[in-house]
Amino acid sequence: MAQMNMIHALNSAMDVMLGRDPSVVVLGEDVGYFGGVFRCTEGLQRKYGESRVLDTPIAEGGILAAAIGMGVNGLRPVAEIQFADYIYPAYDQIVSELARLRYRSAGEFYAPVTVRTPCGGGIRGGQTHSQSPEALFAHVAGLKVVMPSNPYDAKGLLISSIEDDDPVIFFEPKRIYNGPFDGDPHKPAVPWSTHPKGEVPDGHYTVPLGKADIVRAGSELSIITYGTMVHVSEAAARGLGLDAEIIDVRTMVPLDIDTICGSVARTGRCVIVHEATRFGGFGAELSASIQEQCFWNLQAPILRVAGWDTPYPHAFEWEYFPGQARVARALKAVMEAA
Amino acid sequence: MAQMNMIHALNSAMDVMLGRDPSVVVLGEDVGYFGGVFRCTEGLQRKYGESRVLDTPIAEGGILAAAIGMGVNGLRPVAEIQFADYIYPAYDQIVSELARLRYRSAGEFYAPVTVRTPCGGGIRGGQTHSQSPEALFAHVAGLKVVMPSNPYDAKGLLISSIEDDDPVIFFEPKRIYNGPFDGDPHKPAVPWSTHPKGEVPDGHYTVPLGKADIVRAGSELSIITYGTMVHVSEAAARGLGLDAEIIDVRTMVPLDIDTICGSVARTGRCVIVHEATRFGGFGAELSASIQEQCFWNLQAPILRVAGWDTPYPHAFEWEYFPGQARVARALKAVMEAA
Amino acid sequence: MASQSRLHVPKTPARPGDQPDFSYLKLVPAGETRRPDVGAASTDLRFLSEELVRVLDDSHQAVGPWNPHLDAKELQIGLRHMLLTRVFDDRMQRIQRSGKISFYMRSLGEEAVSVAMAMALRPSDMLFPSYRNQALYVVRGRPIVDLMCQLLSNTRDMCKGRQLPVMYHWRNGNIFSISGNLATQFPQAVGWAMAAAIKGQDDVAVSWLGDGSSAEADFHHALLFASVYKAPAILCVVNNQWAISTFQGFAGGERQTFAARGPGYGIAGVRVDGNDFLAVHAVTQWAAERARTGGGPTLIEHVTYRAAAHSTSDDPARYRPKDDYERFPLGDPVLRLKNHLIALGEWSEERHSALTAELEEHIAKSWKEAVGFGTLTDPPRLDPHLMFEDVFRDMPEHLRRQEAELRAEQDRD
Amino acid sequence: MASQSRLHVPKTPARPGDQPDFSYLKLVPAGETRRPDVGAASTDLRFLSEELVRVLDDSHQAVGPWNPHLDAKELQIGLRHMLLTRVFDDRMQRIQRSGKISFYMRSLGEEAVSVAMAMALRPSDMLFPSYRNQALYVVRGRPIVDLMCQLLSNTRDMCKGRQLPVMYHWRNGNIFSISGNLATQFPQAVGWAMAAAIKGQDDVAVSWLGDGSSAEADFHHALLFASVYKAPAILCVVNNQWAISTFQGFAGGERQTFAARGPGYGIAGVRVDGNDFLAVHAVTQWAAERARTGGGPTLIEHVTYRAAAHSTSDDPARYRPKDDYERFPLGDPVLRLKNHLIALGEWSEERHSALTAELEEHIAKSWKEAVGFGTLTDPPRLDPHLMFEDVFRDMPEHLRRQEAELRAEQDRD
Ligand SMILES: Cc1ncc(C[n+]2csc(CCOP(=O)(O)OP(=O)(O)O)c2C)c(N)n1
Ligand SMILES: Cc1ncc(C[n+]2csc(CCOP(=O)(O)OP(=O)(O)O)c2C)c(N)n1
Ligand SMILES: [Mg+2]
Ligand SMILES: [Mg+2]
Repeated sequence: MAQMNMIHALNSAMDVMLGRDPSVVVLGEDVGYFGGVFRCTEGLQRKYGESRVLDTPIAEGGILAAAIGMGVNGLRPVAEIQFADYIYPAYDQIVSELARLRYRSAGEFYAPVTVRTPCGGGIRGGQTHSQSPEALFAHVAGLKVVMPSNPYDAKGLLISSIEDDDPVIFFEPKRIYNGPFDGDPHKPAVPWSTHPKGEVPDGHYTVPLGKADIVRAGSELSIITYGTMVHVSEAAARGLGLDAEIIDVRTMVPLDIDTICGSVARTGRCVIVHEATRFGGFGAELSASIQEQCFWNLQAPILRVAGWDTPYPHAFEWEYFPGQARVARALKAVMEAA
Repeated sequence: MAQMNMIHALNSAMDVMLGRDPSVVVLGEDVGYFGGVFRCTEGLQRKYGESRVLDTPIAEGGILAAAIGMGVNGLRPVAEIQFADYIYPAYDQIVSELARLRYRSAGEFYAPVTVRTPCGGGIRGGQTHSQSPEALFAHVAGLKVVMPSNPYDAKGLLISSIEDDDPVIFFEPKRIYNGPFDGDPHKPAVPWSTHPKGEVPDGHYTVPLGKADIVRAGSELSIITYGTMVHVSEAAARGLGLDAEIIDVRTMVPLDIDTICGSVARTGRCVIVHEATRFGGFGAELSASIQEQCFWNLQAPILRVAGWDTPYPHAFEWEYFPGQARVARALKAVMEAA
Repeated sequence: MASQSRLHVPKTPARPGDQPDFSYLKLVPAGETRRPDVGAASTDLRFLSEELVRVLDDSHQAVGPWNPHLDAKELQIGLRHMLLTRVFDDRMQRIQRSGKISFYMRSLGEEAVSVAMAMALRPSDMLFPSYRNQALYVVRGRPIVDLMCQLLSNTRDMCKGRQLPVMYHWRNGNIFSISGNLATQFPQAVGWAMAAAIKGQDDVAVSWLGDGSSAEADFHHALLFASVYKAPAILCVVNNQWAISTFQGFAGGERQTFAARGPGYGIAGVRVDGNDFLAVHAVTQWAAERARTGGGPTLIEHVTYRAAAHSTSDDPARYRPKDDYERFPLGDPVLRLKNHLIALGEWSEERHSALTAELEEHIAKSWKEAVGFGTLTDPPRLDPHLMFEDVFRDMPEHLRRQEAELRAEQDRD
Repeated sequence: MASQSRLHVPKTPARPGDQPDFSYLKLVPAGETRRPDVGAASTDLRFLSEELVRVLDDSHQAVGPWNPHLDAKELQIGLRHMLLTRVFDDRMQRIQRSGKISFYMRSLGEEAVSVAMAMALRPSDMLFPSYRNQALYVVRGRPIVDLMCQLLSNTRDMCKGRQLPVMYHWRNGNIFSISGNLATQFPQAVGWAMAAAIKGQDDVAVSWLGDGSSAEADFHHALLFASVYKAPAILCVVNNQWAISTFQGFAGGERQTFAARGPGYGIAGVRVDGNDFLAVHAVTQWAAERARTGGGPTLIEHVTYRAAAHSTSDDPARYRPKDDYERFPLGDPVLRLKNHLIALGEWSEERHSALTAELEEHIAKSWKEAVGFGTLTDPPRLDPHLMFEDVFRDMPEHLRRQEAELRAEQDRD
C-alpha cells in the first residue's frame, strides 16, 4: 500500500503492465522522454526503452491507426490522447475500425487497444482543454467506456482495461488528478492523501469493468454520477443533510444497469449528474433506461444535472461547471416533488 | 406543383438555391459531372458550372475544412458526404471547428455550411452503408441537425438549412429516397407519387427548422419518431388499430420539445422510434426530456424502439431493422401497462 | 459569379462521346529505368518516383535491369492466378445480376498488381488489401468456394453474415479484414510493421489503396509514421485512373505522380507499370528486400486502369468513353504475360483456351458447392442471433437482453 | 523484448546535460540559392525545398538574388514590430506568473516569420495563424490594449470571455480566429483561397502551423486541395525544431525537409531562413505574386527556433539543453536585423535602447489601461450570460431555459 494521487496510480498501472506483459506498449504525444504533459508516463521510457514507450507524431488519427495495427500484430497498445478535446481526429479509426474490427472479421482479428485521455474542466482550460465527450463513444457499439473517480479505481480499472481484449476508451478527469474536488474552487485544494481511495496497492490488482460502485449507501434518493462529479455530488448531498445513495457508474459501457436500477427502485427518487453538456449526454441514456425499468417505483421525475449546452467558456468556468449549487437545486426539487 | 421523389426534391432545393444565390456552392465526391451516386446533384454542374458545383478529392475532412474556409469567405457551401458512414474523417472539422467558430470568435466569424448525407439502412448496404449517426451530432453544441421523412419536407428543410447562417447536418434517409417504406421488405416498393407529400412546389419555399410535424393526430398514445421510421410507425399503429398521435421530429436540434411534450401530456403514453442503435441514441434524449416534463402525466413507461446495439449486419438486415413487429410490441406494451 | 471564376479545375481527358486520350500519361520505354541498390538513400531514389519501371517491351520480351528472370513455371502459375481471378470476377458479376448476391466488385485489368506482388512476397508477410485485391486470396490458396460463401452470406460465410460481399479476411492466410471505409488499412499496416520491428520479426506489411483513396488523411498518416519509424512496410497506390466517376487528377495526380509523395516524406517512391507482371514482381522484391534489411518503407504507384465498372452499382458509360480501356497504352496484364510466355515458347493459344475452360469449369463447380451452403435468400441460413456475437469478446448483458427481445419479436411474427 | 527491437526511433540531437548539437541542420550560405521566375513549374523548383533561402550574411550585409532591397525606413518599421512583439511577450509572461492571466505563449526567436510576412502581404490578404503568430496583430495595427483585454478575459475581451488567452481573432484586420486544435486552420485557409478564386478576388490566403502540427491530417488536406485546385494560398510550416518536448524528427524532419512535401504534391516548396527578416520578406513576395498570377500555392518552411518555453505551462529544461538557443546557428531575428541596419548606418545601439525603452513604456501604459477594464479575477466582469450567446446566431429555446436556470441558481447562492 502507498499514498498515490491519480497520476501516480495511472503511472503505476502502466508500470505494472509493462513489467508483466512484454506485449504492452505505451504511445502518444510527449509520453516518452518527457513523461507526458500531465506526467502520467513519467519514467516509463527510461525503464522500458524507446520501443516500448513511444513518442509519436502529433497525429491522433495516426496514433490510433498505428495502435490498431500493433494490436493486430500481437501487441497491447496503450495510447494517450493528450486531451480528450483532441480525440476527434482519431474518431474515424476508433468508430469505423477499432470498434468494429472483431465484428466484421467474425472474431478473427481484433485490437486490444486502450485509449487513455484526460477529460473534464475546472482547470481554466477553455473550450479545448475541458471537454467531456464520453457520450460520443458510449453510443458506438463495440467500445468499452470507463471513467474513474479516484486513484484506487483508476489503477484497478486501467489494469483491467489493458488486460481486456476489447477496445477501451479510458477517460481521466484531470481536475481530480491531484486531489478530490467538491466543486468549490475557492476552497484550498485537498490532496488524495486525505481520501481513503488515495491508498493504492503497489502491485497488480484489478477493478472489474462493468461494475458500478455504491460510494455511499442511502435511502432518500439515488444520485447516479461518475468522475469529478462523484465528489461534487457527495458534497452537495452532505450540504443538504440528505441520506443519498451515491452510485459511481465507473464503466459507462458495459453499464451496470442492475446496480443502478436496484438503487432507484429502493429510493424512488433519482438525480443524474455529469459534467458533459446535457443535451444528448450520457445522462440521457441513464435517465431513459432507469425510467423504463423503474417507472412504477419513481415518486418524482428523474432530473439531470450537467454542463450547459454551450462550448466550455474560459471566463465563466464556475458558472458553467455543474457545482454544488446546481446539484443541490436538483436534489431539493426531487425531494420536494409529489 | 410537381410529383417528386426525395431525390428530385433535394435536387430541386439545390437548383433553386444555386439559381437565387450566387454565393451557394455544392461540393463533394462524384457530385459534379456524375451528379452524385444517388443522383441528388444530377444536372447541377452542367447548369451552374464547375466552380459552383465541385467534384472533390475523396477526403471528407478536407471537404469540410474547405467548406468552412469558403463559408468564411462569403460563400454558402452545401457539402455532400457520400454516406453518413463516411462522415467520421470530417468529425474533427465539424465538431471542433464548424460547430464552435461563431462562439469562439464572439460572432465575428461563422461558416453557413450545410452538410448533406444519406443515412439509414434497409438497402442491403451492410455496416458501412447503413448507419444512423445523428446522436453523435445532436450532442455537439453549435450544430443544427435535421432529418426529413418525405419529399415536401426534404426540399423545404434543405432550403431552410442552406439559408440558415448556422451549420446544419442534414441527414437523408436513403431507404425512402424513391418511396415511403413501411418496414416490410417483401411488399412491392411504393413510389412517392402515391403519397401526398410527394407533391412538391417547383420553386422556392421553406419548412422552418425547429418545428416538429404532427403527422397524425391521435389520442391513445404518442409516437415520437423521424426519418424512415415515421412510415414504419404509422403502419404499425394502423396495424394495431390504435389512435396514435405520430410526431415527426424533423429537426433534432433545435428540438421542438413543446410540441412533443404537449402531445405526451395529452395522451399520457409515449413510444420513441428510431433506426439508430438504442444505447445512447437520440431516443435517450427524447425519453429523458419527455419524462422530466411530462412525468405526472405518464400512465406508462416511455419505451424506445431502435436498432440493436451492434454494427449493422448485412445478412440479418430485417432482424436488425426496427420493423413493424418491433414497434408493435412496444405499442402494445405501452397500451397494456398499468 | 462562376463566369469570372479563376478556380483551376483538373481536366478529365475524355468523357462519353470524346475520343479516349491518354496523352497525359508519362511513359518510359521498357528497360530504361535504372535499378538502384536496395540500400540506397531515399533522397537518391527520386527518379524512381517520376519514371516508370517496365520490363515487358512491345515485342513481348523481358528487358532491362528490373527483369526478375523468373522461370517459365512461375510465369505460368502467375498467368493461371490472374486468369482464375478474371474468370471468377466475370462469373460473380453475372451472378449478381441474377440477384443471388447483393453486390460485387471486379478487379478486371488490375490482376497483375495483386498476383505478382503476392507471389514476390513471403506467406508470412501481412497483407492489408483494399476491396480490389481479391487475387491475393487466389495466390495464397484460399478455396474459391470460401470466397463465394462470403459473397452469399451463407452458412459457411467467413464473416458470419455481417459484411457486404467482397469484404473478406483470412487470419491464417495473413490477409487483413477489408473495411468499407477507404484508406483506413494503410496506416494500420504501418502500425503492424512497427510492431514487427519492435518484436524483431522479419515480416513485412503490405497495403493497397486506390488513387482516389490516397486523398484520405490515412494516406498521410501511413507515409508519415512509416517515415518516422522506418517501418518495414510496402505501401501501394493502385492508380487505375478512376475513383468511381472521378478522374485521378482530382486526387492530385495532375501535375505530379503519386509515387512522388514518397520522397516528399523521405521514403522511397517507385512508379511501376502495373500491367507488367514482371515489373511489378521485380519492384516488389526490391521493396521487400529493402524493408527486411532495415531500409524502411517504399511507396509504390501501380499505373493501371480500372477496366470494369467501379462495382455492380455503377455504370461507367455515364462518365467515360466506352472504348477507353481498349486505348489504354499499357494494355492488359493477362494478355501481356500470355504473349510473353508464347514468345518464350512456353505457352500457346491452345493451352490458353484449355486453361480458360478448365478454370471456368472450376468456378462453375465451386459455385454449385457454395450455393449448397445457402444463399442470402435461400436456406440454409445463418442463425440471425450471430448478429449479437463478436461485438465484444464476451456478450455483455445488454446484448443478451436484446437477443432475447429479438427472439420474442420473432415468436410473435 | 525491447532488447531485440529493430524499430527506428528518431534521434534527438541534445537533451539536458548534453552539448547543444545542430549538425543535423542543413545550411546554405547567404545569397547562394537561386531565385526562379514566379511562374516556374513546380517540378523545376525542387531545389528551393532542399536548399535554404538566405539574404543576410555573417557580416550583416544583404546579398544574393533574393535581396528584396527594402529601404531603411521599412527595415526600421520591421525592427520596431519585432521588438514590440518581444517586449509584449516578455511582459505578459511575467504577468502570467503573477496570476493575473491564466496562460500565455511567447513567440521569442520567431518574430521575423510573422512580421516580415505580414509586411510583404496586402492588408486584404486573409491570415489563418497558429497561436504563435501574435506579431501579425502588431503589424496590422491592432492596439495592444485589445490583445491584453483578450488575455484578461475582461469586459473588453474580443472573445467575450470564451477563449483561452492568445486565441485572438480580428475580422476587420482579416485575421482568422485561432483554434485550440492544431492544424485545422491550414485546409480552411485553402478553402478560403478556393472561394477567392471562385469569386475572382485578387487576395491570397496565408496560414501557419508548427513542425509538430504538420503531422496532423489537416496538413495533408491543405496541400492536397491547394494542389488540386491551384488555390492562391501560402502555407507555412514554422519549423522551430520543437513540439513541446518532441524534436521535429518525430514529425518527419529527420531525412527530409518539410518544404519538400510541397513538390511531392506538385506544388512549390521553399525552405527559408526564418530568422532572416529579408529572406522571409522576399520569399513571401515571391509566393504571393506567384499565387496572384495563377501560379498556385506555395509551401514555405521557416527554419527557426522556439527560444522560449512552449507555453507558461511548460519547462524546457526538462527536455533540452539550457543553452540550446544560444548555439542555434541562425541566431536571433531581432539582433540580425538590428545589426544589418547598423551596418547600413541606419541604426545604432543608442536608438535601439531608446526604442526598447519607448516600447516597454507603451506596453506598461497599455497594461494599466487594459486592467482598467477588469481581469479574470477582479471586476468589472463580463456578464456570464454571454456564455449562452453565439452558440447559434439566434438563441434557441433550450439555451434560454438554461440561461434562466443559471440565473435561478445564482439567486440561490
Ligand atoms: C471514407 C470513405 N469515403 C467514401 C467512400 C465511397 N467510395 C467507395 S469506393 C470509392 C472510390 C475509390 O476510388 P479509388 O480509391 O481510386 O479505388 P478504386 O475503386 O479505383 O479501386 C468511393 C468514393 C468510402 N467507401 N469510404
Ligand atoms: C489536435 C491537437 N493535438 C494536440 C494538441 C496539444 N498541443 C498543443 S501545442 C502542441 C505542440 C505543437 O508543436 P508545433 O506544431 O511544433 O508548434 P510550436 O508550439 O512549436 O509553435 C501540442 C501537442 C492540440 N492543441 N491539438
Ligand atoms: Mg481508382
Ligand atoms: Mg514547433
